[in-house]
Amino acid sequence: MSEHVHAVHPEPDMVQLLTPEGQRVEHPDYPLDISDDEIAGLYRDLFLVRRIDTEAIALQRQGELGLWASLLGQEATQIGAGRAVKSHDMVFPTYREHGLAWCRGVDPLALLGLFRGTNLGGFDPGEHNFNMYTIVIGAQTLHAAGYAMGLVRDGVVGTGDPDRDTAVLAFFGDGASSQGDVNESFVWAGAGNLPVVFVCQNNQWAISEPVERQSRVPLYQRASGFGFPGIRIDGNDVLACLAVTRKALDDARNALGPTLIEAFTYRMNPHTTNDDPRRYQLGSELDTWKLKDPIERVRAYLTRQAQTPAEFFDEVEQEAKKLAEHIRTGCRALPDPTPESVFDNVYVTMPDEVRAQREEFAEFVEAMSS
Amino acid sequence: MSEHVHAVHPEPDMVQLLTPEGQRVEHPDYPLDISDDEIAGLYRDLFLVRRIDTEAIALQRQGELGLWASLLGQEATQIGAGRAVKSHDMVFPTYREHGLAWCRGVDPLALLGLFRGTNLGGFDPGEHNFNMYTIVIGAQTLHAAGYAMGLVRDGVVGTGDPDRDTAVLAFFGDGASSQGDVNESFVWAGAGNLPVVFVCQNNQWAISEPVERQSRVPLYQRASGFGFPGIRIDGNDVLACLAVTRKALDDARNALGPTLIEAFTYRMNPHTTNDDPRRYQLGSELDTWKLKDPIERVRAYLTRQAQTPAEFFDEVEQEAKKLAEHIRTGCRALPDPTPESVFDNVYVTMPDEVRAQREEFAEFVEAMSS
Amino acid sequence: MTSPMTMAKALNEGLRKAMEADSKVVVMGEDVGKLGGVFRITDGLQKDFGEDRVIDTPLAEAGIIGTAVGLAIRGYRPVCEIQFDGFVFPGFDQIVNQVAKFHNRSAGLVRMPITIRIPSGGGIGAVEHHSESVETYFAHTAGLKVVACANPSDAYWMIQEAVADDDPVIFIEPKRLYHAAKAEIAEEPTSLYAARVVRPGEHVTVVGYGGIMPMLLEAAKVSAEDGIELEVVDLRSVSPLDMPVVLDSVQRTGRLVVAHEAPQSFGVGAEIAARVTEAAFYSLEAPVLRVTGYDTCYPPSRLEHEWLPNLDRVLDAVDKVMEY
Amino acid sequence: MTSPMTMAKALNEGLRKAMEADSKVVVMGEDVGKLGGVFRITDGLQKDFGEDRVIDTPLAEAGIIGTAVGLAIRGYRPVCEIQFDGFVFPGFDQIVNQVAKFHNRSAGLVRMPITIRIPSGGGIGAVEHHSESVETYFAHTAGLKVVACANPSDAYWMIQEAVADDDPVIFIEPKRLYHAAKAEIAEEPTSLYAARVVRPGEHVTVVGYGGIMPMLLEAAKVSAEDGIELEVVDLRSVSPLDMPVVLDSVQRTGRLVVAHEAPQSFGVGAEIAARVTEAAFYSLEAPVLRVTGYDTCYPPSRLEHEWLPNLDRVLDAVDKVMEY
Ligand SMILES: Cc1ncc(C[n+]2csc(CCOP(=O)(O)OP(=O)(O)O)c2C)c(N)n1
Ligand SMILES: Cc1ncc(C[n+]2csc(CCOP(=O)(O)OP(=O)(O)O)c2C)c(N)n1
Ligand SMILES: [Mg+2]
Ligand SMILES: [Mg+2]
Repeated sequence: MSEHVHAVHPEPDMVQLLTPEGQRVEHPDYPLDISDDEIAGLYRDLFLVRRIDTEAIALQRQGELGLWASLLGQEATQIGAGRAVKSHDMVFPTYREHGLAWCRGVDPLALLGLFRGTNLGGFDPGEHNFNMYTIVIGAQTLHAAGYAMGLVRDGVVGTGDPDRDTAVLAFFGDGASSQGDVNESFVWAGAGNLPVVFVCQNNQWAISEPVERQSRVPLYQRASGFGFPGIRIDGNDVLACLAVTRKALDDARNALGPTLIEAFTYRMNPHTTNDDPRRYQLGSELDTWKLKDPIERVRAYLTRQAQTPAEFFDEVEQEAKKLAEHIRTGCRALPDPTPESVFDNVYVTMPDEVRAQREEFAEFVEAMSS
Repeated sequence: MSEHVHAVHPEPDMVQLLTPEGQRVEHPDYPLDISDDEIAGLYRDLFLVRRIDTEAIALQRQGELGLWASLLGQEATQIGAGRAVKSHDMVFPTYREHGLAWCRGVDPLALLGLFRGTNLGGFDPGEHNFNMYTIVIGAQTLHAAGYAMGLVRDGVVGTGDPDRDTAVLAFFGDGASSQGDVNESFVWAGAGNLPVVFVCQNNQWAISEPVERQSRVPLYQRASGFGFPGIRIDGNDVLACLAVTRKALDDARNALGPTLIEAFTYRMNPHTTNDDPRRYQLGSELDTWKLKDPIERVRAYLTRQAQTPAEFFDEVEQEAKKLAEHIRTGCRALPDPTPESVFDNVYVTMPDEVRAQREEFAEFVEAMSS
Repeated sequence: MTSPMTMAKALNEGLRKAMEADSKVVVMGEDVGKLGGVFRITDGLQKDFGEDRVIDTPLAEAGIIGTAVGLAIRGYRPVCEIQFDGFVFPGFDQIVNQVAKFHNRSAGLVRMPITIRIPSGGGIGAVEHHSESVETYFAHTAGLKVVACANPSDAYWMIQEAVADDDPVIFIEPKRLYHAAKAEIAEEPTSLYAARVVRPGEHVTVVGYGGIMPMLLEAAKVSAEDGIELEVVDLRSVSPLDMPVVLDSVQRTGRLVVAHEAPQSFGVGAEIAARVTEAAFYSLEAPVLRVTGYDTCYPPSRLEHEWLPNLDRVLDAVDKVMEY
Repeated sequence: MTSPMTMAKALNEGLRKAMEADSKVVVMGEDVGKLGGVFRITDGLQKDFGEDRVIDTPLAEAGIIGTAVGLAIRGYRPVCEIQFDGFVFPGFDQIVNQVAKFHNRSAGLVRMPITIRIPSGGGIGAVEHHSESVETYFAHTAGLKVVACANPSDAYWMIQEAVADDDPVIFIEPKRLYHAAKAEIAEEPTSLYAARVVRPGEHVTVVGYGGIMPMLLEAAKVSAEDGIELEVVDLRSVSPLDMPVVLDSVQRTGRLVVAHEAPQSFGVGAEIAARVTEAAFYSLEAPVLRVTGYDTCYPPSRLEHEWLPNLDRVLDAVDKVMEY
């Protein structure tokens, strides 16, 4: 049986503001007024989160992590969206949004515990307005809709006060688009005119299944039947993602309702470090997508158009080295959870029967360790 | 708080072939070549199923049925679709499709057991190619998609042989459109190009909730985002429903994929005999819809345009009387299930532990009855 | 509370009190607004608290629970109504994988003070899926608490305590008692997770909860006429279980019968039997017997009264444990 | 079968045999095609049987189960793969309300010969939702059968028997044994619903199933060194339970320890304890003790080996029942 070849290809209606060659292009609906310094800032984000990813993969290989879900190739979507949300907006990621986490100020180390098996989360969602990673495909989209219902009830939508008005950003994948939960979240968002922006990172694959298994039409079109706009962007174009997400978030904050953004991108690494794409993926497809790399095009723009000095890139490289070092040493230093902690936080108020089991358990751990 | 007034109203794009006044109108995409005799046949169906409904309601009032879900006002959708399917097609109803059941040759009495509490089904789905009534909202749409997958695998789709090619007809309600199951069935049907025709009976209400709680755009539009056509018909126009469903079923049989038909109609009775619509429904809305009665318009056509003789209507009335009598007497004669039957058919092969319980149970029933 | 009221009314009043007590409490579900729910438990609440706090949701249980999770993250205290027991299952994933686990996943940083009301059990002559007993599924799920009210006074107080609880609570409402006998509302609540001896007796302990409690008390009356005194315990909380109360009783009677509507196998009765046998091995004169629904699908309503645990079966079990 | 093989390979071979035996058997799930499933259990099947019989489905468990129901109505025999235990819940409604009840609803006219394969349990260092033990939910559901294989030979035969069964079967695959020790495949199958004494012993009966069986056998070895002979029973079928085998053993030993990974409360151990105590009240020298997962969420993987039932806890329980 021949390898799968994707039928769906970037369409003319796909919003692009920066070509793979690094040319700025204008889009009538999405004018983006951005300085070269800001673009350099985005480059830094992209570069650093890729380094985070690289380090995590290395740590997994060395046995320091049990698993890692790589974002390679999807940096632009995450940084573009991550820089479009305001700090008081709320963000609901899947398990692959390390770039979003970075933009929300979450220390990369705080992401590793989940993959190392030392905890199930690792950071305070409230502190960063960044929800826990959600592993059950699609579940977080309903949480996002519910959170948006809360915003409406709190009166922080459509007041006209930019510091007050708040929106929700919810990420999910192309495979997730098939889940009942995701479609129900569209029902709630549409019928309730909720201030939520859905970003579907269409990286063309749900593990081994090409996006065509989920839909024979582009995923952004899913939204219209639920009563809100859908739009496809070049997911490897950080500027397009920034501009379009910003606009969608503004609409949401202004009580104009939800938007679905399909970020057309590609998963350049295996699904996770456990996966073996050779069983289902064409190497040649990777080659074509390499030419659309989300970082290269920004670098090309900065060097060619913005005359960004070489020092800048060196500085970022230095910063990346430091960050990598921080992750390498920090990961190994991550504290193992204490056995008894298994019983903590199952309930806010621990029932006696659970407390009794906790004590029995403690004795065993005692005995085993002694 | 004021009573709810529906915002959504019949749209220009709603297919109508017979006006409320009984005027035949043409639709470019849905030419319907039908004789006056055939239309008279449809009148007979409509008239008889309404009588079945009336009798069932009466039986519920008299305590012979525990509950009844009335189809009043929705006869045209069910008869139109029911006469469009071929006997070898498979039909998946909800719990309100007594008109569909009639078209599938199911004795009305076989429907009563479920509502009387003497059984959970009452007829052989295989014999009539008519699935059991499904009470869990939306669940049957996935069954329909799966059955359609079976048809494809059986090679009875798109062969060009009309006696061989088979399609599936799946009914659901406006409220059901919000369920994950229904949207997942759209995913399967679209991505798999399955031979299934979905009919959403939009009777404007999900118990007390107006359709606007489920969607702010017309429901037929839901289909396009899943990659197949959606169309709205005048659900009180039996000819429109016949023509459009026939066309959609032909497409399905010819491997052209699924269609969603939104039948725009109105629930003229309470949700069930337990319901009290005065709490949420405007009486005036009922009055407007009375003018669009699905039976009156056919009668008007037959009398005014087709010069159908009065005898015909008398005959149908006589037939209805007989049918009513059949239902009244038959219902009371429905056998009560034997207690032990509770244990039958839980499994094909009854486990010993269940058999043991069955014997213990039998003893008690013995004791209690003696 | 002065005048006696039905359980339906008591729940309605309790919800009203809960909403008055905390502006973050929102009631959500299918038809809970103008209709007041198919059982009228939320009757009048939308009128008085508005559409923002009494929410008619789209028709999807996963959506109801999933959006409740989001509301909880935002600091709300959602009370979800599942229209009938059998329809909780489309929301099962959100309950088991999110509601139950979120607080633990977040190391205690995010709370899920969600109450999920489930009109439960049989006896009302309903059609399929409208008479299920689903409590065991939730009791077996760490992170959830499961309670069942059995009289108007408990209904009034327990719903308020459940809503005020910072842990998620599955609130089982025995629908066949909604409009059964009216009763006075106690001045003070009993702790939500405490079992209660509703009738003292020296010979046999009979434990149950929810819709069958009146029948168990009836059994105690009948049995007393034969000189056998049943000590009837209303568990009130299925998870956690208030074992001290049950064990104290069994230590005195030496005999235990557990009753519930849910199918017998892998049900609540099994857990109680296992715990009691372990904790009171030498006090038991007889094995713990179970009087429950059978291991079948819920029957067509014409047969439900034979199928459901009834007086005869309870008395028979009592005789059996007495014979040991 | 000649050469020894792993459980993963045995399941793959068993599925192949089942597909060869009946052309109506279709395998469906996420990534079961080219990838052969994340555990490679369906490796090579799509290549050999084609995309019509080995179906990569859209990513939705309700859809996988719901379409399997439709295929069954059409006369097919679907084998659904749930990618990991924790992801069965989105499909829970279709399993409990449709797969389990359809045959009964139709008065026996429509069968649901559906096998739902669930790679289950912990011990593989996975992230959340990938180590759950979900069997009890299904065992408590009338209409379903629940089995668990614990060695390659059973895996090979049981999957074939499950697929051939006209009732729906929840097929629990202990993923931590997929690539554990290879073993010979028996010439003949053992009945799918029969428990098996895997090691005879006179002092204490130890009952378990699935992923912990090797540990229980290990415990028996260690315990034998102290002169305490454990009779180890592999249930194989969780529902129905093969009580005659368990009772026969307990009648001889008088002592019983039940072990499983699933949380203790309202788990399989409770049901076995309740039944054994009722049926063998006078033969029991000690209460039935349970060694199980705790009533908590599944822990982060760094703690799973402390959390899971282990040798020490089994031996401790054995000591306890011996002390009575
Ligand atoms: C409900 C559920 N089913 C199955 C899985 C197993 N699983 C993990 S990731 C994945 C594929 C997800 O694909 P997609 O939504 O495109 O996201 P991506 O991994 O490509 O970012 C699957 C099937 C899961 N986590 N949750
Ligand atoms: C999963 C599920 N949730 C809730 C219910 C209770 N219920 C029965 S009918 C109904 C409304 C259905 O509305 P719609 O889909 O429009 O169908 P209609 O009754 O109007 O024909 C509800 C909520 C159910 N049967 N199943
Ligand atoms: Mg993807
Ligand atoms: Mg409706």
